[in-house]
Amino acid sequence: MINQLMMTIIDKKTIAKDTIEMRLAGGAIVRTIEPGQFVHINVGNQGSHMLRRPISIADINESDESITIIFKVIGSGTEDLQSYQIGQELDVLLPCGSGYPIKEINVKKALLVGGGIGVPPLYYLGKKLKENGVEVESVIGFQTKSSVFYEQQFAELGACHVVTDDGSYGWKGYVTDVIDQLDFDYYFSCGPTGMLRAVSNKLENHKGFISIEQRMGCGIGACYACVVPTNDDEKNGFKKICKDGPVFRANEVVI
Amino acid sequence: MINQLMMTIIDKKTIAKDTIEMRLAGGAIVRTIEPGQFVHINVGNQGSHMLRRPISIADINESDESITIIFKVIGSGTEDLQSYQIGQELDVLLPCGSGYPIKEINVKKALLVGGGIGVPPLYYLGKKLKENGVEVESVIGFQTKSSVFYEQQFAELGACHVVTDDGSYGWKGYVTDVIDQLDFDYYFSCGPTGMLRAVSNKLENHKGFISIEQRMGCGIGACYACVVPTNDDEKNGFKKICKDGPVFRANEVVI
Amino acid sequence: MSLQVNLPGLSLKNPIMPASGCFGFGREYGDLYDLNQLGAIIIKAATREARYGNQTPRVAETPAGMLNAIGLQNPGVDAIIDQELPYLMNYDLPVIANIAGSTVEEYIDVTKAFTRTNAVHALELNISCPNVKEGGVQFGTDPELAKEVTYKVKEVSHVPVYVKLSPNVSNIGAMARAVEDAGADGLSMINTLTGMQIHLPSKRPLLANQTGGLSGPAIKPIAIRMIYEVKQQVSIPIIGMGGIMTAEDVLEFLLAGASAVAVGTANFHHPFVCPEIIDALPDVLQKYGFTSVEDAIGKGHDHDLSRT
Amino acid sequence: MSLQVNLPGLSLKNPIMPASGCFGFGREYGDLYDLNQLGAIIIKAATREARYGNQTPRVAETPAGMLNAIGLQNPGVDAIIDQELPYLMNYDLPVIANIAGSTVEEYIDVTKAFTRTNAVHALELNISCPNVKEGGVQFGTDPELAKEVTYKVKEVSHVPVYVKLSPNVSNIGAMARAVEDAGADGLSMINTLTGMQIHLPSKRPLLANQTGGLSGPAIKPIAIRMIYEVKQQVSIPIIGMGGIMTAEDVLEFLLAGASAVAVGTANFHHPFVCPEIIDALPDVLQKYGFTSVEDAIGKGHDHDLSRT
Ligand SMILES: Cc1cc2nc3c(=O)[nH]c(=O)nc-3n(C[C@H](O)[C@H](O)[C@H](O)COP(=O)(O)OP(=O)(O)OC[C@H]3O[C@@H](n4cnc5c(N)ncnc54)[C@H](O)[C@@H]3O)c2cc1C
Ligand SMILES: Cc1cc2nc3c(=O)[nH]c(=O)nc-3n(C[C@H](O)[C@H](O)[C@H](O)COP(=O)(O)OP(=O)(O)OC[C@H]3O[C@@H](n4cnc5c(N)ncnc54)[C@H](O)[C@@H]3O)c2cc1C
Ligand SMILES: Cc1cc2nc3c(=O)[nH]c(=O)nc-3n(C[C@H](O)[C@H](O)[C@H](O)COP(=O)(O)O)c2cc1C
Ligand SMILES: Cc1cc2nc3c(=O)[nH]c(=O)nc-3n(C[C@H](O)[C@H](O)[C@H](O)COP(=O)(O)O)c2cc1C
Ligand code: FES
Ligand code: FES
Repeated sequence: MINQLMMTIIDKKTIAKDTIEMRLAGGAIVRTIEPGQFVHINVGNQGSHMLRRPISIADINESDESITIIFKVIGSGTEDLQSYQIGQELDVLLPCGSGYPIKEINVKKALLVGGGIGVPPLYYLGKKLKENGVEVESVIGFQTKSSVFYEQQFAELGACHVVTDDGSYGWKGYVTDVIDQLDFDYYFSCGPTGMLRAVSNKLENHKGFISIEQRMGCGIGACYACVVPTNDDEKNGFKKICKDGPVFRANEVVI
Repeated sequence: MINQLMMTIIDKKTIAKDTIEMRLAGGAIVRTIEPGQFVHINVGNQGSHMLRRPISIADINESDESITIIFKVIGSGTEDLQSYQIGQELDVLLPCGSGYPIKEINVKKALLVGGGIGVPPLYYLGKKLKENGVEVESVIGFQTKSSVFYEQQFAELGACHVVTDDGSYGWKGYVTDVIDQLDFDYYFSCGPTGMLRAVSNKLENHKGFISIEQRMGCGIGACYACVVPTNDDEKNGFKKICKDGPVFRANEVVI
Repeated sequence: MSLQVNLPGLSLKNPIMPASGCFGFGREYGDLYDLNQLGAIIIKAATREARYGNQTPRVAETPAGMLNAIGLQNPGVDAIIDQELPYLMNYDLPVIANIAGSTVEEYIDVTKAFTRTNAVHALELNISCPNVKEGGVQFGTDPELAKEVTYKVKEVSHVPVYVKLSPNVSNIGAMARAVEDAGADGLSMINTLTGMQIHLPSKRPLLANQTGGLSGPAIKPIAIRMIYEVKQQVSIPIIGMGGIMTAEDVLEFLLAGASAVAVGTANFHHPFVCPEIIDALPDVLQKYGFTSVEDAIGKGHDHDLSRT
Repeated sequence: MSLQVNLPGLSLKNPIMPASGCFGFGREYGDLYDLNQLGAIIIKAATREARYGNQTPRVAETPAGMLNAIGLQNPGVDAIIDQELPYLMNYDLPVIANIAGSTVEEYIDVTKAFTRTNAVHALELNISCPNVKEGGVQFGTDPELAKEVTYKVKEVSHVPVYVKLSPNVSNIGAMARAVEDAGADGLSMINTLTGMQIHLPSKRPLLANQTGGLSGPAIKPIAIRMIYEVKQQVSIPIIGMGGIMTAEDVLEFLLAGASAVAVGTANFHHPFVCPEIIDALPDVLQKYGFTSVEDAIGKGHDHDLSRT
């Protein structure tokens, strides 16, 4: 069940260039969150933004019932979000969407493939997988050295390979240059559409899940802003990213 | 010369029901301000209000080069203004308009007549008059006891009579019930249009000045939003309240 | 304080309903709160066949508003009747079905399909969707075409018909009179204004459809003006919409001449906005001296002559 | 980075000018900064005789916008020429005179009066002011009338004529083509959209004139859409306006097809907005890969066919 909460910001840090990590105190509901789900945030102090902003849940802290989000400042909404201070409250819808169905699959060795602001949801996923005894290896890609974040956190889950477009840190190139040299039975990927397309092409013989982005209206499945065509034969077949997704089986939808 | 300044809020107090007194640090320019002038404030944190809000300058503190404003929270703009905290900055145009021409008149005994949020500009006027050796008496009217403010401050300038509509404090009735019993050579009045009309009718045989309000666009004389017809024979004669006013000779304009 | 309003075909416990296209067929918001609180529901546009709609991106944010170009995505009228309406029959909630089409025949066929069910209490004829390119726009801007489609739909409809007007016209009064003449039982106004946003990095229109419909508080002054103008020219009731966010906004629409209102974009900003407005409405009415919703309808017109 | 733009009659050092009615005749803003920084100035509407305009209140604030109903207050064209233009001649600044009227004859007379001076470099024909009741609206919504007044003004004008279009029409392209056919040298778009706000305490329209023109960021998506649409249908240049607040907004207008822009409402919000936009523009152009203003004009159209 989706809830609307006023969540207090209990921590806020800049963890890379234009990249903010925030912890929001929630309440019991945070225990129901699955990896891959997102929050839909009203970023305007004074209703200055009509549309909420979808941000992935990067981690859950059950002890103080808080969630962690990590976002990059790219426009007016994330700029406003950045201006909130510790102690202030944010109007948040959560949990939104359907996460990675890790309870329904039999996975022994998982590959996480993240790009840029697609990296955050994979962290909570990796943590959960590891808790469940799954071996976790990750490849996380960024534009450049100053954008890299969470390498240490991923390294604690298992082997972690960092890739930068310009080679200023880790491997030079794209995540796709690395992933086919690795061994795994399921992959989990989140990042820009171009990356997801490349990853799912490269790994077309593997089972996997991808998490995709689209501009959203309601964020709960009512407005049909965020549809994506399905890959089956059904005429007019489609899924709503905000409700049926953002996580889909690779090749379930046309990206 | 009108300036645009980022002014820091150095003090903020609730001095009556929904009535806030704020002190804003300015700089040397505050020394050029004349009684009756106003500031034009951008009240939106994020450009949420297209139009600035005109607020009278209630006092000047030359020692720390600050101004005092007193405003009543009556709508969305003054609500936002109220939400600013000490230490924050406000985008202010100042000084706007033409004040009371006290240097150009020969006044011995002044009567100040203020109603509600028309009271503030009279305080700085009274202070300046007293500095110039003028005897000052004031009649200030409010709706009810909880709305009364600055009685003490006006009492320090000379006799001060407080009137409330409901008689819950001071005299019961309107300022016009009191003013014709008093002795003075010039009156200075500011308040709602209805009050100004009543005052200038009642005192039509006296010399005086009134300060009037109108919804404003630019606040500097460029948009013609705030015109008021003049009382002379000139066809289409008018004044701009934001530039030629807000202070006018009684009977100079049609109210 | 009575919030009750009676309109052709609709006995409303309060004047607040979600606007078409902004509330799906009710399920998602029904998961958040009890839909019985609403005055009515206007469901998403139905066409004869299923439509996929436009490519994405389909929405963009604008100052105090948004653009949408969903493109009438819907499963087709038969699927709506079979799969969506039964859910709404669980509620004590008048249902207004929004119908769209590319041809007069399509409007007639969709209307006929809805006569199969008694789960629909009124139709809202969407002659104004700016996102349908095959001619939808024409119906909304040409009084003669609007008249024709209204007349033909009225002939086959078993429930009252509200015609939803487009604001993208030179003369809204002429449109309103035309559909009143053709037998419309009421008007819905306004639909979205056609707008565009250009995405600077890609140097092209942000919406895949290029243009989209502008909604939200940005358009409220236009909605109020058009309702005020139309109220003076027709005698059928008006369901008002365009930028409503608060109970104060609702009162502004009532004063302008709306008998009930629909809330669209605000649902995305704040999913509980409809029940919150309903809760707040009695106090707002009372604050401004009204004893009921009906008492406020059209009251913004009484002073026309007294003003200098 | 070259900001230079050449338009009929106007050699602009940059494409930024204050919009008519939002900058008076320049004096007040000239007290705040050096007007020579501007690309040009469009002065307040001139009519044949002095007009007092509407009663107050004349402005209202709306979400991300404002309504105005000034009502063409001005001292009349002769007084403008004698008392206002000499001030502007102190500057190296192309002057565009906005002219309005209730009849075709009044437009002609005002135009003829401006031929007395060489201080005006172009005319902007305001056929769209929604606040003039005597027929002004008609010129702006009827292509035939628009054609006639444009043609007649062109006959007597000694400088290029830009026609300012009203957005309150069903078909902006038809209006644009009509005035182009009649010989207009350029277009200005958009003027304000007709709106209304009802003041709840008094239960009546807040503006004394009841309706007013909606301007500001709220209308930007409509302006962009109309300019984009018109750009594809005419070959004369467009001066774009409607909600511009930043240099990014300017680039959006250039991409949509404007060759220069005017800034209106934003001046009230921030009196130094014009010079600040001019300062910021080179960096914004560069950020998005343009080497000059002219390089960006109409570039939002290049992708039309490449999009699926
Ligand atoms: C399911 C999901 C999860 C996401 N998780 C994260 C995350 O964990 N961290 C993070 O930094 N970003 C994440 N994003 C992207 C994030 O939503 C955008 O960066 C953000 O909305 C940009 O807002 P803005 O106002 O700063 O940008 P602007 O470009 O000014 O936004 C304008 C409009 O476009 C929308 N928009 C712009 N970019 C995107 C985008 N990439 N995806 C969806 N909508 C967009 C905005 O929401 C807004 O409605 C996620 C997106 C989705 C759909
Ligand atoms: C020269 C001048 C001096 C003033 N001095 C003071 C003062 O010292 N203290 C004080 O409390 N108030 C003063 N006012 C009134 C003050 O400007 C309004 O109370 C304020 O603008 C209301 O803004 P709002 O957004 O809260 O109200 P809203 O009603 O939400 O405002 C909507 C719009 O109407 C305008 N408006 C509403 N009421 C007035 C009004 N009475 N006068 C002018 N514009 C109005 C607002 O500026 C805004 O543009 C003064 C007004 C003028 C013209
Ligand atoms: C995402 C979205 C989808 C819409 N779909 C429809 C529709 O299918 N049929 C229709 O008549 N109006 C549709 N509209 C218009 C709304 O019903 C409403 O008339 C308009 O948005 C103005 O109200 P608002 O400002 O409260 O949103 C849609 C609006 C939005 C924002
Ligand atoms: C207070 C005000 C007065 C205006 N007066 C005129 C005018 O006299 N002539 C005219 O053609 N347009 C007039 N306009 C319209 C503007 O020139 C401009 O077209 C419109 O406001 C849109 O631009 P903006 O959103 O930047 O304000 C006026 C606008 C405002 C806000
Ligand atoms: S954002 Fe509304 S359906 Fe997905
Ligand atoms: S507010 Fe613009 S002229 Fe006075």
